[in-house]
Amino acid sequence: MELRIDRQSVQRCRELAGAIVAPVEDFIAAHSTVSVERAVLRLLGVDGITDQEVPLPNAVVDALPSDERAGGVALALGRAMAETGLEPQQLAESIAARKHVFEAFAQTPEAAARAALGAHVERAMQRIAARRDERASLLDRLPQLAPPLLYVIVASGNIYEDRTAAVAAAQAGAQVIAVIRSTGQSLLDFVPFGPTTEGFGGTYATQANFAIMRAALDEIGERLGRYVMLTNYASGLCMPEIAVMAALERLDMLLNDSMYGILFRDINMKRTFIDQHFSRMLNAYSGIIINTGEDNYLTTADAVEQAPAVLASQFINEEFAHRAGLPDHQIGLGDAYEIDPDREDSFLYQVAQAQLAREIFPDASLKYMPPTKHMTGDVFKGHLIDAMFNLTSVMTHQSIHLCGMPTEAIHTPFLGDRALALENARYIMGTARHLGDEIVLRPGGTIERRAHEVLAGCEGLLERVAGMGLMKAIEAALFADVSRGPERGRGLDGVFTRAQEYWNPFADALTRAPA
Amino acid sequence: MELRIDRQSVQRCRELAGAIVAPVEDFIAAHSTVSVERAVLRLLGVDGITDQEVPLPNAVVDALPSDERAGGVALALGRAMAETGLEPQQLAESIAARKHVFEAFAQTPEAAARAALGAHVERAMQRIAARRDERASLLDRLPQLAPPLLYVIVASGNIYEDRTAAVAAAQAGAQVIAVIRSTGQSLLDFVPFGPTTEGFGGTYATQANFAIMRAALDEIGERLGRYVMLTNYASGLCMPEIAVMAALERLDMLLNDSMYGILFRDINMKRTFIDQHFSRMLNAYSGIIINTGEDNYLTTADAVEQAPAVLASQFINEEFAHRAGLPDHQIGLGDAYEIDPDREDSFLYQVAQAQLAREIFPDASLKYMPPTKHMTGDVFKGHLIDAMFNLTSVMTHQSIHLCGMPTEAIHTPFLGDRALALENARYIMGTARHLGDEIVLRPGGTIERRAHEVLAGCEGLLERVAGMGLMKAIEAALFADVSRGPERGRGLDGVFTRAQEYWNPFADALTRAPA
Amino acid sequence: MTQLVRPYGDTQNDGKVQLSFTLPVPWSDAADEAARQLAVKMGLRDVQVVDGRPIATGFSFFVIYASTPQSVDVDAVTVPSTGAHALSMEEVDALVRERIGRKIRVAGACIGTDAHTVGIDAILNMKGYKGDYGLERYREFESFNLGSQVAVEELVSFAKERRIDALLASQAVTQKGSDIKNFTALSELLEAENVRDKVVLICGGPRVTNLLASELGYDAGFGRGTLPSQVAAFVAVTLAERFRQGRPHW
Amino acid sequence: MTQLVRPYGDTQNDGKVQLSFTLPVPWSDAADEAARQLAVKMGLRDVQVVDGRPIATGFSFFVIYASTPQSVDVDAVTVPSTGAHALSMEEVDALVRERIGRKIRVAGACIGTDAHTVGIDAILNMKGYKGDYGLERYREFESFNLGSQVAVEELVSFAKERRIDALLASQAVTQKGSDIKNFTALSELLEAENVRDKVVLICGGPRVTNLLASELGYDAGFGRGTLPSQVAAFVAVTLAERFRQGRPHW
Ligand code: B12
Ligand code: B12
Ligand SMILES: Cc1ncc(COP(=O)(O)O)c(C=O)c1O
Ligand SMILES: Cc1ncc(COP(=O)(O)O)c(C=O)c1O
Repeated sequence: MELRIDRQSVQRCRELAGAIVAPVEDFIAAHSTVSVERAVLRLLGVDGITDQEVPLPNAVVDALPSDERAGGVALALGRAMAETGLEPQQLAESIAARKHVFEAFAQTPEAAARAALGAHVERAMQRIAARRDERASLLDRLPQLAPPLLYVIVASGNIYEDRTAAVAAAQAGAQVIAVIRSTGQSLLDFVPFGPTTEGFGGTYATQANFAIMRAALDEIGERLGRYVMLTNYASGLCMPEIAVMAALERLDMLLNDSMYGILFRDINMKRTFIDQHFSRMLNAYSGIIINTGEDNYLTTADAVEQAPAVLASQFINEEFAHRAGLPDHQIGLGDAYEIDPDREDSFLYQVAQAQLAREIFPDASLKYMPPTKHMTGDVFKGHLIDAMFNLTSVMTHQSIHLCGMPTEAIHTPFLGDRALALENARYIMGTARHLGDEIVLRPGGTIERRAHEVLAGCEGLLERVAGMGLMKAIEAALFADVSRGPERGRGLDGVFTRAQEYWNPFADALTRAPA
Repeated sequence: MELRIDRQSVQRCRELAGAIVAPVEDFIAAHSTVSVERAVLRLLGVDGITDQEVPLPNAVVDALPSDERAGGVALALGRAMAETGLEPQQLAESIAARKHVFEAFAQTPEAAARAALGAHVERAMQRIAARRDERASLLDRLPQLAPPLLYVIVASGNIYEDRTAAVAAAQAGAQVIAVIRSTGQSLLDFVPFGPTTEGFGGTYATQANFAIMRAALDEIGERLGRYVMLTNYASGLCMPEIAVMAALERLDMLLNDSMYGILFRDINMKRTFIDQHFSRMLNAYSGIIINTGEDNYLTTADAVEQAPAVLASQFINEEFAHRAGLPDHQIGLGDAYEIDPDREDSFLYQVAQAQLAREIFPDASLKYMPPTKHMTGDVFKGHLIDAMFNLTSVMTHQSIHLCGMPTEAIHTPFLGDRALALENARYIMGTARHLGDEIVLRPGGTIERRAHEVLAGCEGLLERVAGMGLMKAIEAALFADVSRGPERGRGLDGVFTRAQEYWNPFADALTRAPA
Repeated sequence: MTQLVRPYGDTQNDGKVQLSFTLPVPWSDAADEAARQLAVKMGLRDVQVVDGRPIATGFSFFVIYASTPQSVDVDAVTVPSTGAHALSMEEVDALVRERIGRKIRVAGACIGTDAHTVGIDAILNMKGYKGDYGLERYREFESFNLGSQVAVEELVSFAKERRIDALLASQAVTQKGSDIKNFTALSELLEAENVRDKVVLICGGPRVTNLLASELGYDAGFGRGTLPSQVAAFVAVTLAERFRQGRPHW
Repeated sequence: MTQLVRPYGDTQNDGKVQLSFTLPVPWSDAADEAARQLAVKMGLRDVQVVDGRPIATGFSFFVIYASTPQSVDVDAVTVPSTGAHALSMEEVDALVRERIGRKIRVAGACIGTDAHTVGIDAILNMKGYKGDYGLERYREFESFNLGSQVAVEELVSFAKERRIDALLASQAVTQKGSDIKNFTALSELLEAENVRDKVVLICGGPRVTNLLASELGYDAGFGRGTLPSQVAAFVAVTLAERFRQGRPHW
């Protein structure tokens, strides 16, 4: 299938995205956040919780004297290590226990601090690289099935039930398993600890839960002779920390959007921009494919009207991703099948939009989300809407395919629902496997005209955003019809300006590292 | 959508069909059958049953002395009427009651016989014409929805339950209702009488049942503001009689295939050829759309292999239909969606075949049958296979669309099954309404190549059939892998050679009548 | 007069139903039979296991058609009505002007950790739902939309502060009964703060029925497909009654 | 040891099932409630009527998710096995040569007014089914396929005439129990003609289970997905046993 699109307009959109992101990147370069610092600690091996169940990374960062925070936790910790000769974890524990206080080491020279950390930084980078290489060799030995990669969610709230569900889904053909987070976790300014069995609408994202899933999927992958990928969510107040956990437990994808938290969770924009940048640098190095959340624009507003906004967001996400060092194939730009199914020719509109994205981002790992908003308790009709979504996906060669559930409007998926959803995808994608290669779109037809309309709308929107600047544009509700102010939203207090001497050893190491 | 096909080959196939049918038509012209004669009686108004529950038309034809049968029942009856002055019905009753015997009037001159019947023949022709014109004006006042016309079956065995089901289906969007016959009726050499409430896998086709349905559908049609069509089955041992009943009760379509009874019910071929001809002459005049049964080739053998046979049968059915005076728009050539759904690209093969038929028979009312053979108890998957069938139908602009049931493998449709099936068709045909106009098939692609293959295979098959003659070809099992001999099969005893003086007043009237 | 009805397959009272479920057993003929026996234990007759297949190691999926001997007397079925005498926006405003004489103050939120605001927005936002205007559009309503993930404490103190006449709580996430928990927490806190009788308390969400709402001690509950005008009418009429009867209000 | 299992939604023993049916009532909130009550009467818990809608005047369709408290002891579930020790065509032929010493005569038909021959053909025709050869292909079987719509009288007299060792009757149409009627008629006629004990009597069809067959007094029954070799093995083994035990045969 081929869609003739205005390449100049595409070019222009990319330039605009560049112009929009540049100033934000300058802002990011001058700031850090508590979650970035906590991520640094996790990379240095700090983990566990205090007796008040406060995660150690939080305890340590909270223990930073206000005047030292601006230098970054690495310097402070490095100084303390130089003086005490303790390992990061031991030190963190004694700081949490108030046995040591940072103030005591304020005079220690920077050089000593850097020296003290050097080896640990090295080790952390190696650990991540090792996990990345491990994935590479597994993928080679246990090749995946042809794309679209069938992706399903598990969300029982109990990690052990999730494990059962994930293994069953893999056997039924799933190639990617996402563990959905419990509602509200994205608003927590810390990452819960240990295996969890209680959650609402999802299961908490903890490093222990990641490990439990990873082990189960590696095992079933071996039995099936194909690697099964694992996914979770970064976006929220702890993007950098979750990026670290994901790197260490060899997750393969992470939901990581540059604006989702701002627009859909009322998280402060500065916080989000800074966090997404560092978390994406980590994702890049870990070989993790990010998944962006454009689908969210469509669940809250009319999908036909929002199409240009989705495309605009894809351009912006792409730009932010490139700035963080992510190569195209690690950029899973989002889109979703959310046009009112009862609208005449809605299928044509969906095809237009999906094919447009495919041609504008040829090397990106496009992630296609299923119908959700228009799904109802009529599971029989819902199954059909999912079928047309499956057909669109295989026709337009999407890369990552999130299988729609017939019970979308009812409950988080049952084990049997997933089996039906996968059967649906397998059947449709098999019976119409090469349909996309068989047909040519009629020049000047509805599909082509719709694609042009969306692209033009996107260019116009990006022009406006570039004109006022991204932060102002968000305040002016240019995205998702919601207004968010730079000084409002959750987590602003966790944002701070970097001091002259600010040091994030991993930011440096990652910048140096070859992609 | 456009498929480039070899027009010369199509031309050649039509010539071959002509050559194949011509000798059979000569045979038909020289013979008649008991069911043709019974149909003549029904047209003359003979109806009802004897006290032994024998339908009067059967009783009268059975009462014909063997030497008189060859002249046709019309002559014998006309003679008796001329002498007795009785009306056909009264006379039939007294003959059945042995109050009169045909032998008594053997000497009456032919002319008197013809004269006695003249007025009745006129009246019968007028009755049929009136029903036909009634349909025309209803269709004008209560226009149908755009094609494909959604067609569903009712088959409870009980005409009153069927009526409930039919009205409900019409409200759910059905535009054509078919009352499926009870198993085995096609093998009865008479037509049951009166309303019936007991049947297996279907409901008996009786004139009373036709009337009950017609009334119900006319009523709901008025309420919905759109005409709802009624269908039943002719093929079997009573094709001509059912054609009469259908004409009188204003059915709109009839399953009427020139070879179905032979191949799939082991009915003698001579009997079938003669019967289908006269029944189709009646259908033509009644404005009834015939539906042929090519779908049956696919339910018993592999659908990919049988595709050329289906096309060949369509050419033959078209030729027989034209010979009986049916205009293209009254010819509902059959095809079905029966390729193994799990075969890769099976959808492409289905599209190729459906589009091929559409382009070869541009003005025919193509009747597309749903997946049946590969349907299983997995109603969820079955619903999806039906969806792809629905998509193919709207893409290739089929005329009459028999909705597939998710419960196809389980039971004759429940009221709720029909609602789901119609919801399926409405959704798919709406969301992809103009897909067919949007796409161009890639020249030299799989679809085009498959279409060529089928057409070539069909031409080859027709060559062989023409070579040996249709009757021999059937004996040689060239159709549906079954061999049927000219002297074998059910109903042969009901076939006879026309005598010199043979007279079928309606055959004449219908030949004179303008199509 | 009683009117007993049974599920309808293709014949009155045949009681036909379709059933599907997963059993945590490997598939086999015995598994099919186990599925059949389970259906029989559920009181079903003429049980046909029309599909049984493995969907994973140790899990099988079944589709069953059967007849139920059960029936319901539809004339005995009653649902507490939201009394929604369908009123147009203009009629509601008029009613408020006449019988209440001041604007009705309404506050809505998606409570607990639930972030599904589309539902409550559909009721409150100008735009409304399916062409039916939202409460913000009503002249005689002053409405506040507190948005998503609002703690019940927050909602209650807001209600007291602004002297809210009608509280609208929404829940879309129902897993592990979280919706019930949150709805209950809200009504209990209102009791505790002695303002329960001052507000018209309403809950809503895809799984809410008016029956459930009354069980939870709410004045009304609205589920799938609710239109803003139905809610506006209910609030206006109910409050007007309270004014007439001189029952408590701000 | 007993192993109680319940339907599995997303948690062990949650008992989740999906249900759908039509009620002959116009749709309304009360109709949804009637559907819920019906499900409750069926012994279901946590009944969620997730969809209810009119499908025609006086008819509504419902989709329900609920939990069943019922469970089955899968270890107690037994299905009479067709004893089909999977044997290859060669093994079957060998067994017949050794233990019976002559060809087995088999006759199959689709009885009554049923014309669904694809099933019985799949068992008898050379070609077979799913790559498994049909009985006609077996050296040691002489098989007759009487085809469709064969009256039981015809089949029985054929059996007597040709001294048939194994009779295969097929039924696909099950509406109004026509399959049971025809199967019963066949076995009764065989009894009446005193040849029942001489033939291995087998029925088959999409709705047939071996359990049903034994209830109908058949030696075996085969349902969906049967392979010819399973049938051949059963016939050969059963007949060989009869020979060994010197029980009646032609
Ligand atoms: C859109 C959506 C989202 C959006 C929400 C955006 C937003 N700002 O609202 C996003 C993408 C953010 C989202 C996220 C999640 N979602 Co969500 N989401 C949906 C979805 C697709 C549609 C809901 C919707 O908007 N319906 C349209 C509105 C108009 O209908 P409605 O809510 O029923 O409202 C109507 C009536 O109920 C009534 N009404 C509703 N509230 C009120 C209140 C009052 C007072 C009154 C009078 C009336 C009323 O009036 C409305 C108009 O008629 C549903 C699936 C579905 N199709 O239903 C899942 C669904 C609700 N989500 C679900 C889940 C689990 C989540 C997540 C927890 C998953 C995850 N971990 O990522 C997250 C977490 C969010 C959170 N913290 O709560 C589950 C809930 C499962 C369950 N039953 O517990 C569902 C059912 C999907 C599924 N099957 O898993 N979701
Ligand atoms: C093909 C077909 C037809 C063809 C039959 C062609 C032929 N020569 O067989 C045609 C088009 C002629 C036809 C007609 C009708 N059919 Co039909 N047909 C079907 C269909 C689509 C497939 C059946 C099939 O071939 N299955 C494939 C075979 C291989 O599977 P099987 O039969 O189960 O056989 C396997 C096993 O059961 C077993 N087996 C079967 N028999 C035996 C016997 C023995 C001894 C053994 C050991 C094993 C065995 O081994 C086989 C291989 O594994 C089914 C729907 C479906 N998808 O099942 C409807 C279906 C069976 N038909 C049905 C009906 C009602 C009819 C009609 C009555 C409708 C009508 N009035 O027109 C007519 C009348 C025919 C008649 N007089 O019986 C209904 C039956 C409803 C019911 N449960 O009562 C069905 C279920 C469709 C429906 N939902 O309405 N049909
Ligand atoms: C990009 C992105 N991140 C995160 C999430 C999940 O966020 P939360 O945990 O807040 O529901 C989503 C959900 O849609 C998402 O699209
Ligand atoms: C052309 C045609 N006629 C008649 C029938 C029905 O015939 P019977 O009543 O013998 O099942 C069919 C069924 O498929 C058919 O295709």
